[in-house]
Amino acid sequence: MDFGLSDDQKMMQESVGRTLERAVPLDAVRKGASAFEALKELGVPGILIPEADGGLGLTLLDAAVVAEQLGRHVAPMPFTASAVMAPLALKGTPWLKKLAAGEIRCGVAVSEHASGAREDAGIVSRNRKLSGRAMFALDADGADIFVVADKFGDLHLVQAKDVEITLLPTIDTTRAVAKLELHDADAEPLKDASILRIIDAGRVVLAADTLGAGTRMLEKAVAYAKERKQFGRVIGSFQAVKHMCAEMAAELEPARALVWYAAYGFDACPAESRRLAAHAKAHTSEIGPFVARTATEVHGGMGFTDLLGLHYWFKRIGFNRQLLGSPERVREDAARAQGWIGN
Amino acid sequence: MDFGLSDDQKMMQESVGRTLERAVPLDAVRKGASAFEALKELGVPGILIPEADGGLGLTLLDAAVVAEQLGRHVAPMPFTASAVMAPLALKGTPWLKKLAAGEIRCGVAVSEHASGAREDAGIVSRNRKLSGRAMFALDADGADIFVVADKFGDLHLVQAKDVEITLLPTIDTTRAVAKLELHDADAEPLKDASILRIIDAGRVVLAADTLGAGTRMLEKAVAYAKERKQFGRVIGSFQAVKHMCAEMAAELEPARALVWYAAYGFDACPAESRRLAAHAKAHTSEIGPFVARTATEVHGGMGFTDLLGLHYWFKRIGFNRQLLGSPERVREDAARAQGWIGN
Amino acid sequence: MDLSYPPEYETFRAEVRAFCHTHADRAPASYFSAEARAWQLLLIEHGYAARTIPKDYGGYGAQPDILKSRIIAEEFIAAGLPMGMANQGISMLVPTLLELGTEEQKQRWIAPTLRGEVIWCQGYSEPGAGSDLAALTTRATEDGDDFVINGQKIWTSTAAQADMIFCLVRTEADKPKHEGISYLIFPMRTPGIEVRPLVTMTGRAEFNEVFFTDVRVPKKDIVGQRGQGWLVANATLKHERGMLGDPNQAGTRLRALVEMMQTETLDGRRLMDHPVWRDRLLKLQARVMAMEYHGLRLLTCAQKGEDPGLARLIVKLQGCELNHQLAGFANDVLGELGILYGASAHLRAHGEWQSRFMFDLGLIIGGGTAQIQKNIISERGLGMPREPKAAS
Amino acid sequence: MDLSYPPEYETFRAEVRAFCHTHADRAPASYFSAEARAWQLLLIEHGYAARTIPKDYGGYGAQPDILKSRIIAEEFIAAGLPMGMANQGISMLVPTLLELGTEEQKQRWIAPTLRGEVIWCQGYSEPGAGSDLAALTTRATEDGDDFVINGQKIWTSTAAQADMIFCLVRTEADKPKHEGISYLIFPMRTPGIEVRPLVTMTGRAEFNEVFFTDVRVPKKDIVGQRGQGWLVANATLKHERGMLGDPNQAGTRLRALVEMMQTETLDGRRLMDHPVWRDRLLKLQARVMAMEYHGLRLLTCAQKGEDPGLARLIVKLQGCELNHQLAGFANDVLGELGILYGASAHLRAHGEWQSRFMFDLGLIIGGGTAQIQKNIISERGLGMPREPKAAS
Repeated sequence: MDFGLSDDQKMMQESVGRTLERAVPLDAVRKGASAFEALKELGVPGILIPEADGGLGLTLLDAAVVAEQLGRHVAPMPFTASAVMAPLALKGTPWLKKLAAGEIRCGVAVSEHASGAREDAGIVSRNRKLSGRAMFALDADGADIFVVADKFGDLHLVQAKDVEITLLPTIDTTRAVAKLELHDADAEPLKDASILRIIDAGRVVLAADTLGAGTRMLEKAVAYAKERKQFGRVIGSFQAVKHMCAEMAAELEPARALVWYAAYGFDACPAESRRLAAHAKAHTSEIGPFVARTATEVHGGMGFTDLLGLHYWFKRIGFNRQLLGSPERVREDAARAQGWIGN
Repeated sequence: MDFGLSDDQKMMQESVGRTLERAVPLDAVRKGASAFEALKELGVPGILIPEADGGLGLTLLDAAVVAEQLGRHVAPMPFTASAVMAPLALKGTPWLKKLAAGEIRCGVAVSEHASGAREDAGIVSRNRKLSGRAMFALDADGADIFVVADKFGDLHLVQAKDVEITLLPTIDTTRAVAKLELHDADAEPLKDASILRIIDAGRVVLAADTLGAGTRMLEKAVAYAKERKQFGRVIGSFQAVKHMCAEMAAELEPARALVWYAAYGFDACPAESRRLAAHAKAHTSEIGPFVARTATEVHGGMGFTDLLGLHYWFKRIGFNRQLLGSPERVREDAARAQGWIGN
Repeated sequence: MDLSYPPEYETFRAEVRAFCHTHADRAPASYFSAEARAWQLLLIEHGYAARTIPKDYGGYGAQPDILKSRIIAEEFIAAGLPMGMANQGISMLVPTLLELGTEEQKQRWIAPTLRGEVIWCQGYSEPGAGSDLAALTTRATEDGDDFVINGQKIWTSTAAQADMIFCLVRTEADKPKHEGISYLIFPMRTPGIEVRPLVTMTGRAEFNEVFFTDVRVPKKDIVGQRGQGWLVANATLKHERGMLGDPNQAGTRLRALVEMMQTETLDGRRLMDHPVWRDRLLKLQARVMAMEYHGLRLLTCAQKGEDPGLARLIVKLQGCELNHQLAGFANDVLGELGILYGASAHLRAHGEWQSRFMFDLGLIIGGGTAQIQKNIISERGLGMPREPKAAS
Repeated sequence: MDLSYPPEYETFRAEVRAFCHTHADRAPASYFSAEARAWQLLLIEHGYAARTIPKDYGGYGAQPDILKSRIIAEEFIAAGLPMGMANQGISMLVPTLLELGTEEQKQRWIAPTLRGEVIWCQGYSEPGAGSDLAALTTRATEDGDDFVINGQKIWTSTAAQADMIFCLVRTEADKPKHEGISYLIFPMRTPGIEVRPLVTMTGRAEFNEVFFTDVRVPKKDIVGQRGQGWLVANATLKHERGMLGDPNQAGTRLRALVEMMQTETLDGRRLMDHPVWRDRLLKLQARVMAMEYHGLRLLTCAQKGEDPGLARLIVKLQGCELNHQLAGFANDVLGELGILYGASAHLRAHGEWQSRFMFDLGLIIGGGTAQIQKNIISERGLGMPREPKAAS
């Protein structure tokens, strides 16, 4: 009985954190740097890929540990799709080796199933050809291949060269989403993959990202409040400011346990993982924006400027909230997973 | 263009307030005193009844002004049903004169239409006879007659003596609700009355009651905070306590305008009144409990005791929230009233 | 309660409406343009701008009449026409000069400001003086007939376009902080002024930083007495706080939101048909209505010359928060579409929901943070004690 | 992360389960009864109560093992059996005596307290000393070998049933407030003590006021040093704060709520099928899960002897709030049924939801208000500065 991170996980946490601090400090993030090469050296692209295929063969909890660090450092990096969802979808295919080696990157387009369909999106599969439009494909920029869901939720692999990719600019400049248009694109069916499992994994990882980003925002708020003076006192000595920070902490600490447990449960109790992942995603999506806003307010006007760059965290959290399902949508998945709704 | 109370309304507000202060101070409320006789002298039971029938012939805004005072003083008094809903239902009948004179009181049972049906309640009408069970009849204690809705929403008048009345004890000891059981009870159809209108009127009046109770709780909290010392300071000088009071005030002030407008609109723009009444009721039901809780917290442990009796206001607000429709239910009525839901 | 307008006001409304109809084609497309100035002149001439400013100073010279002002606003909004200019010069400097300026200052500045010929910016906040504005340290030292100014201001909107600045500086370093401040007005082209755009989280530079290095300003260009700048500025700040948290804006946003929820779909169902979202919309609608009627209540008070007290003090806090919530909710129901930002065929409402959601957070912080607002509400509105001074 | 129990613990679990199975019929129905004391003796004998208290003082004498304690709790709860007594004597006084009592005090009081033969109440709070407990004014003046106590305590639960009280009194009126306090223990039947029931908003007297008039207590019945009572009490308060905000309780409430929403109907539809309520239920479920797993995290820390710091400090605030919200939500979905209170055929869950909703508010206030909790979290958990001392 040991609830928490193992020593290995703590080491991973530290080395990923240190690497990101060095490779993508905020100034580099502003300039569009990527953490990919730096984290490739730590094996991060292959974190979930079996050792036999050249990966680290680790669990989703390890991936969540990495995601927390990515959120902490608002690190630009294809991860949720390319290092977490895709490897699960591509299990047993030769693509894993290349992904593990960091030779290729993979986007994932399952938005219509995770979030619901907008803009008449939907992919039709016929004779190993895909046609139609998929919205909000993750990790789309620089992807060599894509995992794409058709209308029935079956997964397929397509080559980026066969897809018309339009990047969709979002508030979060650190990660890319895109619209994919396919016209009889050659597709390889991924028969063994479960779309629900890969959505669950993606949700947990986005939850961990928000947790990391939120935790960092609280730390920044506390540090700023201890330094900034108004009315002859550091503002951190005002009860209003102290209570804002206390409320952020009170929300973040239990959320951490929920995210860790959901990540752990993904591998340890798969029957529970849909409900766990949904709750982790929805709950962090509720408290994350609360923390983002409150931390910004503690920073006063400076929090609102680009000078401090606090908004990179704010937007990262905003992005995580909406991708792979809004909180209301995701909670309905949790309800369905425990039989609370008739179909 | 004059948004606010008229001089007459302000006078009414004052005289009702003064009367209640004298007739039902908290000690009298604890002992189960009633404000009925005292307010009868001011004509309150006939406030909405035409002057021709011996009433004051006033508007719902006037009734809301009275209700605000009743809430302020947690006054035990049949009002919502007997003085507001019933007179609207009984328009044109000989009962109005007796109601106006305070000779009789009238309960109203429309819960199944305002709040939804629970406990298999529902009244069936056949050949001027009513049978079935109605839950949560308002102002039921001491009522001589009842206005009862059948399953189709048609209204009927029955004599209390023909009804099996079981009082239902609630958290709020200042007002009575009851279960009615009818077995082929003689009933007089009230053909000209609209159940929707009387529910709207009842909702506005409960909203005003909550507003009055909440305002009083804020005042009590501020007064207590200015007096109570801890850590060598009055607690009202702590920013946390100040902000709690500021938040209550910030919620109550606009709610006052909404309640007044809804009451005014009931007579001035009937086409809008369903939506207005629903919003006034639902909104005060959301902010009322926030104020009730926050004011209690400002009072610390004393707020939780029976010694101060603050809980009478807390419970009054809790009662108002649930009667004539929970906030969610009432909001759906507002949505329907503006065509936001297909049937 | 009587929400109808007396007949003479309905006549007035008809006039305004006719004006809008007749002159709609002269409405300017952009703010800093010759057309905008011509439009402003036209409005002043008809009494739809600078309405209560005396004729001597270039205004229309009408008696204050809140109802007429409201009717003008209602009709211009309904017609989709830009109202009279409401820049910081007109909204803040002009009332200040009228109250505390010398006759010479009034003669010189009010008319061209009203006509949009002179654009002003405000030099109040500093990096070290935000909520604690009186802690400002920009120094003005005497040198002959001039003050020489050194220091920095922040949050200066339109600094790049402005001809003039009204500015708080510390003229007496040895006095208690509220007593050593003076209010100066001077041209932005004075040597030694540098303006740097200040980009915010929206990605745009809605504000600027302004740096002063040995900026010389004649001593006569002070408004009010030397050392009385704090009082002069407070007279002005009152006007600013009134401007924020506009319930009309919330109503406009709500209507746009409702329309969007009736047209946008998710999985082929209108957003409006998702009960959880509909319920959130309804909660917001009640708040918008409450603020709107609250505005009518304040309007009545203003009209009667009554001080609404507490009721006025809560407007900035509640109004800004409500606007922020409306924008946030719009983004929420849009799902992934709600985080799009930047040119895209799929962007909704030109990205305005997102941009407002973020800018609103700035408004919640600026012009007195939510925390300062709560202090004000509790102290001035509820009569609660100020925090005791720290012993250290 | 490994949530399984090692094999030796599974063996232990089997033993506990077997015990529960075998002795279920001996479980007492009421708390203050001979059966309850017999049950407590049985539990101590098997190591399921007073587990880590040394044998010399009447305990079982086992090494502390958080996992085993948890297993005991899990199995007793699962079997629906009452656990070992957890009154204030056992939870607060016994640890205090073990840490700071004299050998004589330990010998005399611990064993009978553990056996439920001596019931204690706590005399800490006073009408004028709530959040600011150290401001207490109940005075103990010296008279020969005795202290003579005058004053009043409040929030004293079980005062009417208690044999003994552990009580904070001011023995040095001239010392700074934290330094003049002493911790005394004395019988409740001492002349001069009056107990008055304190009715709360629930309508029940869950607490009492206790009045002292010339109550004589021998000087030797002090725990710790004279004037050190504040430190003695703080050692004890730590134990109390741990007791509040129990995540097991939230889980139990959630399960009851889910069941209710699947069985109760409104207009013939299950409450669960009302999407707005279902969504609120799901939000609460996430919070309950988060607190439950948070509890596992704290358990692991305790087991490893690590200080969880911040993570521990938030438990009272979040736990009490969550319980309150669960009860409030239950009342909400019950509609009018949710405000019934008192004997009625239509009352749900014996009125427990309402009664908890109100009592929880007392818990949010008591044992350190939510505001005090936030001070603690920010100061001790986040290292933010204390408020400066007031100058006046």
